[in-house]
Amino acid sequence: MEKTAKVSRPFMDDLKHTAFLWRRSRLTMIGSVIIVIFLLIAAFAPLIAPYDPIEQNLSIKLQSPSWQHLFGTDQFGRDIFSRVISGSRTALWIIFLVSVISGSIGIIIGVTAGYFGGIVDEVLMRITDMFLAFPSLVLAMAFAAMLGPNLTNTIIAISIVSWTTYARLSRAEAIKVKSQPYIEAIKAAGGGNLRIMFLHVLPMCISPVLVQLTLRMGTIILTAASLGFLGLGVQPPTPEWGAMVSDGRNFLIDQWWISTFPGIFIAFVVLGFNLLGDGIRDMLDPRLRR
Amino acid sequence: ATPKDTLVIGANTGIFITMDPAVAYEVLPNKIVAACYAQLVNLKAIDGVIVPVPDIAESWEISEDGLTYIFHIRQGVKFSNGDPLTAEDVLFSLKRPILLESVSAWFLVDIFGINKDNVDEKIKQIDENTIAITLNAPYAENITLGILSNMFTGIVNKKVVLANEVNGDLGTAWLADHSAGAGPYVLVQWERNNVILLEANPNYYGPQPPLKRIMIRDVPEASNQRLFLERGDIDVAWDLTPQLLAEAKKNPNVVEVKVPGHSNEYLAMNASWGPLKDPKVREAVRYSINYEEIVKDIMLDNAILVQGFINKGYFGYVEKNPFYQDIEKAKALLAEAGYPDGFEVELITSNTDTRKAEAEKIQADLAKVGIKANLVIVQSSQMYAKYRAQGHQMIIAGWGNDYPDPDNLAMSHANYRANQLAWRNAWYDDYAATLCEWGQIEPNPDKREQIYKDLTEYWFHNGPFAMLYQTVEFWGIRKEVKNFEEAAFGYGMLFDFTKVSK
Amino acid sequence: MNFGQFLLRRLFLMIIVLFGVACIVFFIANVIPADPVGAILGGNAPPEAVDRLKAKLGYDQPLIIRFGNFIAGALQGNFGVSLKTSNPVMKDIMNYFPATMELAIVAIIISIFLGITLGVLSAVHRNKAIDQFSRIFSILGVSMPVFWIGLLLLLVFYFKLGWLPGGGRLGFFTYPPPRVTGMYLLDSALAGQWDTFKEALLHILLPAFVLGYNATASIARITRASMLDVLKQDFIRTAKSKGLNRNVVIYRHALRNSMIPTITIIGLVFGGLLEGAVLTETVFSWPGLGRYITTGMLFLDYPAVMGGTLYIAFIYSLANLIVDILYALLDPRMRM
Amino acid sequence: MPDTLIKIENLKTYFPVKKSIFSKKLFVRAVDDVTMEIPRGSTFAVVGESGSGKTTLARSVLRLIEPTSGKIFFDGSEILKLKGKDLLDVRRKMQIVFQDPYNSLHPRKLIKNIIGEGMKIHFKITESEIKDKISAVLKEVGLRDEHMFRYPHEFSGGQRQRIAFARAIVLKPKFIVLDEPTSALDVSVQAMVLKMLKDIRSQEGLTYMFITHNLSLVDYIADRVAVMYVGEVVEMGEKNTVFNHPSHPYTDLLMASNPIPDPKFQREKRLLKGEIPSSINPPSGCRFHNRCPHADQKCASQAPELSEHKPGHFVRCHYPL
Amino acid sequence: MELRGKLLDVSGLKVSFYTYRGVIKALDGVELWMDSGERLGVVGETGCGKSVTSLAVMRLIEQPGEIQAGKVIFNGKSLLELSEEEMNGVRGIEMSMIFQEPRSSLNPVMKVGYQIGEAIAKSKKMPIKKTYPEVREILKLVGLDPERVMNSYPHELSGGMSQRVMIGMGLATHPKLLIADEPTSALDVTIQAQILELLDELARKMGNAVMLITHDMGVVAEFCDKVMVMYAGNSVEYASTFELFERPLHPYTGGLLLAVPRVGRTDELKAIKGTVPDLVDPPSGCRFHPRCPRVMEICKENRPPLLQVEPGHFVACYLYGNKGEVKENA
Ligand SMILES: Nc1ncnc2c1ncn2[C@@H]1O[C@H](COP(=O)(O)OP(=O)(O)OP(=O)(O)O)[C@@H](O)[C@H]1O
Ligand SMILES: Nc1ncnc2c1ncn2[C@@H]1O[C@H](COP(=O)(O)OP(=O)(O)OP(=O)(O)O)[C@@H](O)[C@H]1O
Ligand SMILES: [Mg+2]
Ligand SMILES: [Mg+2]
Repeated sequence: MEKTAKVSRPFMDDLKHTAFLWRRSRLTMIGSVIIVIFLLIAAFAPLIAPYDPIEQNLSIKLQSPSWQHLFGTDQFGRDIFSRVISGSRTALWIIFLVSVISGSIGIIIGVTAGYFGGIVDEVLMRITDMFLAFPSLVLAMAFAAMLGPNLTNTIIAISIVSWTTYARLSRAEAIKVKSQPYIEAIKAAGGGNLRIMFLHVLPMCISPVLVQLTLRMGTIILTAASLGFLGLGVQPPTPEWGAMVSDGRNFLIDQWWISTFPGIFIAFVVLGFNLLGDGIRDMLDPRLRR
Repeated sequence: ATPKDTLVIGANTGIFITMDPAVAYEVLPNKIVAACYAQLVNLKAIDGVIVPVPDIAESWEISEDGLTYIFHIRQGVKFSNGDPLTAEDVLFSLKRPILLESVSAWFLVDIFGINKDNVDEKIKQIDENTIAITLNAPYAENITLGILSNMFTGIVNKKVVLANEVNGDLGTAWLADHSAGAGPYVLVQWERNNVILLEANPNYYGPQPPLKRIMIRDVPEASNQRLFLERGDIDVAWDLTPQLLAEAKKNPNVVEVKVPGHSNEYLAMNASWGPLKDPKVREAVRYSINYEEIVKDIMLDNAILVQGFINKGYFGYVEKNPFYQDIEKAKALLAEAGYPDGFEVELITSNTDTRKAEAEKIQADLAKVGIKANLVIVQSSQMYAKYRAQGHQMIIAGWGNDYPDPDNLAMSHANYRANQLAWRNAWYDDYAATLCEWGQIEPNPDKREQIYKDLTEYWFHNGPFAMLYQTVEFWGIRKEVKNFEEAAFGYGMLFDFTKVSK
Repeated sequence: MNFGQFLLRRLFLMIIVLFGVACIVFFIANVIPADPVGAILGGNAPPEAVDRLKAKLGYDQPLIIRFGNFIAGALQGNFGVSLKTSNPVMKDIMNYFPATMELAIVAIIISIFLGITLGVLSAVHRNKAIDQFSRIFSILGVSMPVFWIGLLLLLVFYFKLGWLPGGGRLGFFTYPPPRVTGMYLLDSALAGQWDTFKEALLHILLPAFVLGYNATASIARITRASMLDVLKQDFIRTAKSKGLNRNVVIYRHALRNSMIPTITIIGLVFGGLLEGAVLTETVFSWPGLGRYITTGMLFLDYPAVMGGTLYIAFIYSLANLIVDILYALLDPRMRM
Repeated sequence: MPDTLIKIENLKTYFPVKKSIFSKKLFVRAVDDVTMEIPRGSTFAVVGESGSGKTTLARSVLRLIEPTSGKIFFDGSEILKLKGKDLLDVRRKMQIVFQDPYNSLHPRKLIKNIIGEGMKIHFKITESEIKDKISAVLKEVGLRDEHMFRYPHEFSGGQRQRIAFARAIVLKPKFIVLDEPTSALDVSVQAMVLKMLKDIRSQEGLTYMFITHNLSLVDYIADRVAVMYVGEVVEMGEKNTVFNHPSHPYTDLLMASNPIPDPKFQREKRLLKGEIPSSINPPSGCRFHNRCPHADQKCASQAPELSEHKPGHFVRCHYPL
Repeated sequence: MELRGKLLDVSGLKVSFYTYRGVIKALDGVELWMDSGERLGVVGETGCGKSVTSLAVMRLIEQPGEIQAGKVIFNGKSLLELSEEEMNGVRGIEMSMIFQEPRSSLNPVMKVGYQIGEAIAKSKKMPIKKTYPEVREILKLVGLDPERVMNSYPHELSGGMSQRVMIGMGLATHPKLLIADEPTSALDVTIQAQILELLDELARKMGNAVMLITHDMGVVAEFCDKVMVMYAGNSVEYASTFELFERPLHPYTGGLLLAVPRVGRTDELKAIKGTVPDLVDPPSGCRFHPRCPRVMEICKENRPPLLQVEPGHFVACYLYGNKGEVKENA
């Protein structure tokens, strides 16, 4: 009787391989460390932040970094360190919601288009093209302006401009998957379209979309920050990094700390996501695997 | 460094629309247009007071009933291209805004009652050198001349303008970026979002200005204006924030210039919305704001603490600031009004650094008395859309005066019938409105002054406003630039480029 | 399907897409609860004045008629008259677009050059120091907010060091070269005005770098991935087994194949540059279409926003069409 | 004539090639006018070179793609006309095992779910019943209970084909298409799988359609054989008849090209020249004429019919050998 | 040391791949030798190291793989000691290679003529354009229409045509050895027969040796003079083709032959039990022992060396090697 050469759980095996590749890529490690730190900061923000991030105290405004105020204070005398720390929550919330919303929109549109093909595909893809051809920052600005600037609407605006990638990706994946013998086998066994699409094709599209999502989380923060910069993002006094950079740009020369620290945090977190995403893609890319 | 005979100004010109005197409406474009055109009457600062003075109208008479004004046209004035300026040009120029239904002509239409249908009767050439304008009410002379000193009375060269007419537009398209006037300067180039260039008019009827050229470069970011200024690439930084100015003036080559402004900044409350209906609540709001900190810490003293609606230096100004931050009092008032725990309100304002800072500051102040203000910071166009539709709850905005008379401020801030700010804030108060309308036509200055004082006193505690401050206009300039302050005095109303030298 | 048909089909799809964009942009512009007419009038004008102007500009007509007019106009390349400049929007676009195009082209050249070099080096020296360096360098490009890095660079290279100009397309007192394309670099070169050329070049360096940095990262990344992919292909093994030396294998055999995905990305990235220009142009006082649209947006100058957006969408689609054609030229398998 | 399970009449399956706006539509004639009968309980082999339409034929029979025209009878009912529940029922009775063991099992599902999926669709039974059935069928194909909770990638190629086969037979079908079930496997593994297929066929009374391009396998497993060439059946009959007396020149040369694993065997060098023609523009007349050593004028112009050369032995040739 | 093959002698070749699963000991002491003009078949199951062997001989093993030990003497040169540059002088000139997937083995964006020309240009040190007349000759030689194929891209050719191009490219420089890694397994039988025929004819004409890697016993039987059987990274049996099919000595070879179906064979196919071992953790001793029907104690501990048990017949098995007694010094 045959016997498998080596029996191991697939999950463990994948994990092992991933860990192996992860360990080999120093940049990916750095990326993950950054993200873990980011997540920890967001999780424990109220404990880490020494001051109330929105409480004004004009008597101590514009103080340069010191032991009392690690990152200095802003024009309202708010502690920048505390604001930056609390800002991580805003950023995380935006990332999380945008990812979930745009990921789901994208995957559903993409899988539907890819699975059914033909006219459905044609229509859905043309819609995707429209959103793709639309200058996305302008689109986000317009939506933010239309809905009124605030956190929720910022999230909606960014989601509306960012689902296209996932749609294309999952469409491509769905097309690949739907002609696989294992899908035909279910058809042969009498499985209906919806069953095949949602139970069998869709799960296969999730992981490439997830990878892309990680890769794009950086972009999400940046778009949010750009909206903040243009004054269309999260409204004050909620600490949001992009708006902080924007507010501090008038102070850039003399009170460099106001926009520099949030700027560094944006750059760092985005860097973390990019390094990690890049690494994950390298790890999962079957072309680069082997 | 910039050339000796040229003044280089860095400004955000993104919002500039047109240089047609009949249409231009924004403050800085108006001043640029003003440099290119002689007007029927002009304004001048005399001993710190802005008064109407003759320009193209050498002199004028007012009819008995106070309704008709006869203007005598100055002789020997030439347009920049050398054509003589005649009463025909004046008539043409005065009718243009009305025929064009220009936005800035609303004074003529909505105040003077001159419109497309009756314009030929209301504005007439009497003889070769005189023009008559007939009003619908005997407005105080200061009001009439103040309104007529607006940019839309800039005199254009009829021949040139008509030569450039397309589709009966009376030359507006062409005039948007050309000039055909008799002012001290000529608009030689306007590349939008890039540069505006004025050159001295060799045919100017007054003395030649010391600077041959004025160049306005588009620098949208205030912080960049500062960089340019400090490096000497521009002579004047137009849109600095108080903070940027404070930092820039540490540079020995940079000087700050400040003049009192002709506008104010206020917090307004929609008197038809929820808790704000109650005058006690509005009073409570007025007592929760720390006005001093706004002037000192936000504006860095680039503002004047004025709590009435009439600017300091204006006829009828009330030298009294009854409000200050008194948290206990404010809380007590709120409790009296039935809101011991405060309430939630939406505070809208436009997206400029200053407004944002004020909004954040006021948000923090209101929080102290339990009012939770949610900021909505939008483009000013959107803010105004909402404001006009009475769709706001609280708003931080400002009013720039159109003519140097308290009437302009009273009508807007207190007379809901004028469909202005008072109306937008749903303050339908007939007592105040009546006082305003009376003030408009009261010929006796003393009585008039008393009317405005009474009105202010009433308005303080009943109105829908918390006046934050009267603005101060400020610039950062290179130290080589001379007499800038003199030129800028009265900014908002006037700006005299001919005074500046280097 | 021959090439003509392919082109025809692509053009047809492009029109559909642009029509869709037009619908979206019209929808957005007309649903934003703000009133453009009031915006022209500023804060002081009374409602009567607003109503008069609305009627004059035709904003009192029903939505559907305005939409019809908009589409009919757009089909003829006429986006109406800008509320702000009172010029036909198309004229304004023609005025501003060359500045943006010039910026985008220089940026894409910089980023293609940098991106491909970094990507190839990275792939060839995978996991070596140079790979790490080039990845960090390029990833930083997608990590830093454009406006922030723009301000920083301006501060350093203009304010502190004074090496590069602080904004604008030319010095304040330099006259632009005679207009042919509207792109100063090209026009000054055509006119033989080399001083102007040099000045324009100095002015464009910083904004183009800032704008292109982001694109550099995308290009480097995709080049690296596709290069790694290609290097694993069978035909590379064949080339090696022929005894060709390493450089020939990499640059003659692998590079061209790995350019195929890169080209696609360049098309997408180019679209990104056009819209990234919105921020860069603000920071660097660059009088381009991005700023035209942004100020239009702030001003609720709908014809300008709609026209500008549609135009960018058009250029973007065109860029992608060109990419598809290049693609076909580069990859014989795609030729039909 | 033995009892017929499947009867195919004039089946055509065309695929449109790249739609073009102007020129008239072109088709890949993947299956072109195929007629055959598969007796119950037998193994019917279909051989042919790649692209000859074997897989397409199979997929058409199972209605995984809609044929362009023709009729297919399964147990007497015409399946191309079936809808809804009837179709579902026929689907259960016809199953397929694919060539590539690595792509025929859903990589994210447990073996239990892969095998159980069909039962969930067709039978109203409980989880535990499903589990019992799976456990039984795993035993039948030579696997063990514990394999139920593993993922496909934990299995070797041979084991995967067993699982794929288990998935098919658990629905109690009558007919199974085996599309090159062993061509991705090593010879020694192939030997095991083939043995299992043979055993289960006799146990369960199944009918097989066995698709392959390996003539040696046909000889080993099949009862009847059809040889396909560019979408058409060129020769069909009892395996022994066809193999011992190939009557179509293509079959003859195909046999001659098949390498024999025996160095002693010195066969005459008879090569089939040229390449397989495209099924978009098949040659006129007899599709084989341009490669055929015996072709003449008639072959080039006139297409031969599939005719009964000898009883039960069909050949599509003007000059059968 | 005396060489077993005059043209090529590979001894003790060890190659490992460093992967997440651990170190894959893909080749563990492979022995292989050939004389000039000879045709050696290398057979074995998937994953036994046939391709890796051929790549190692060409020194084309890439990360994460590494040649760890062994000697490759080719035409008097010790290949593993050459510099990369010297090796490039051997590859493609003295020794060339063709692969299983003919279509993906050609560069898709280059014209076929150019790709063949490149190989010639290098050996003759002339510009590629100048080689075109010669390229045409070669195309004619492999039975293709030179004018059409010269300027075609690989995707315009069928698999059979591509393999002809590959063969032409491989033989263009008249190498002494052509390594063909499953050159026909992606092709149809009728095309396979054509290709094998072509290879046979050309090798005869040019007198080069061919190392044919395959798992098709039929192909071996028809084409090869000698056969090397590999199992799990080891050479297990070497003999002339006739001898090997006639009298397989190694239990693995025997099992393999019993599992091969053929037309006219009526007996049951017999499978070797068990599966190929995992090369990360290979069995101790003889790697075949867990599957071997005639396993002995010693097989589990010691690795049998490849020894000559009869003239020209080598086998690595204790059934013949008399427990380590060396019949002939290797
Ligand atoms: N879905 C499809 N769309 C278009 N053409 C197709 C499709 N499926 C198959 N074909 C074409 O139909 C012809 C027959 O293909 P089919 O897969 O049936 O051949 P086959 O005999 O199974 O070959 P193989 O031995 O390679 O499996 C081929 O030319 C193929 O390219
Ligand atoms: N790049 C690689 N990375 C990791 N392992 C490899 C790599 N290349 C080959 N191997 C391992 O080396 C062993 C031998 O592989 P090789 O390709 O030589 O087998 P083969 O005999 O050619 O098989 P096939 O008949 O399938 O071509 C296999 O176990 C394989 O897993
Ligand atoms: Mg098939
Ligand atoms: Mg191999």
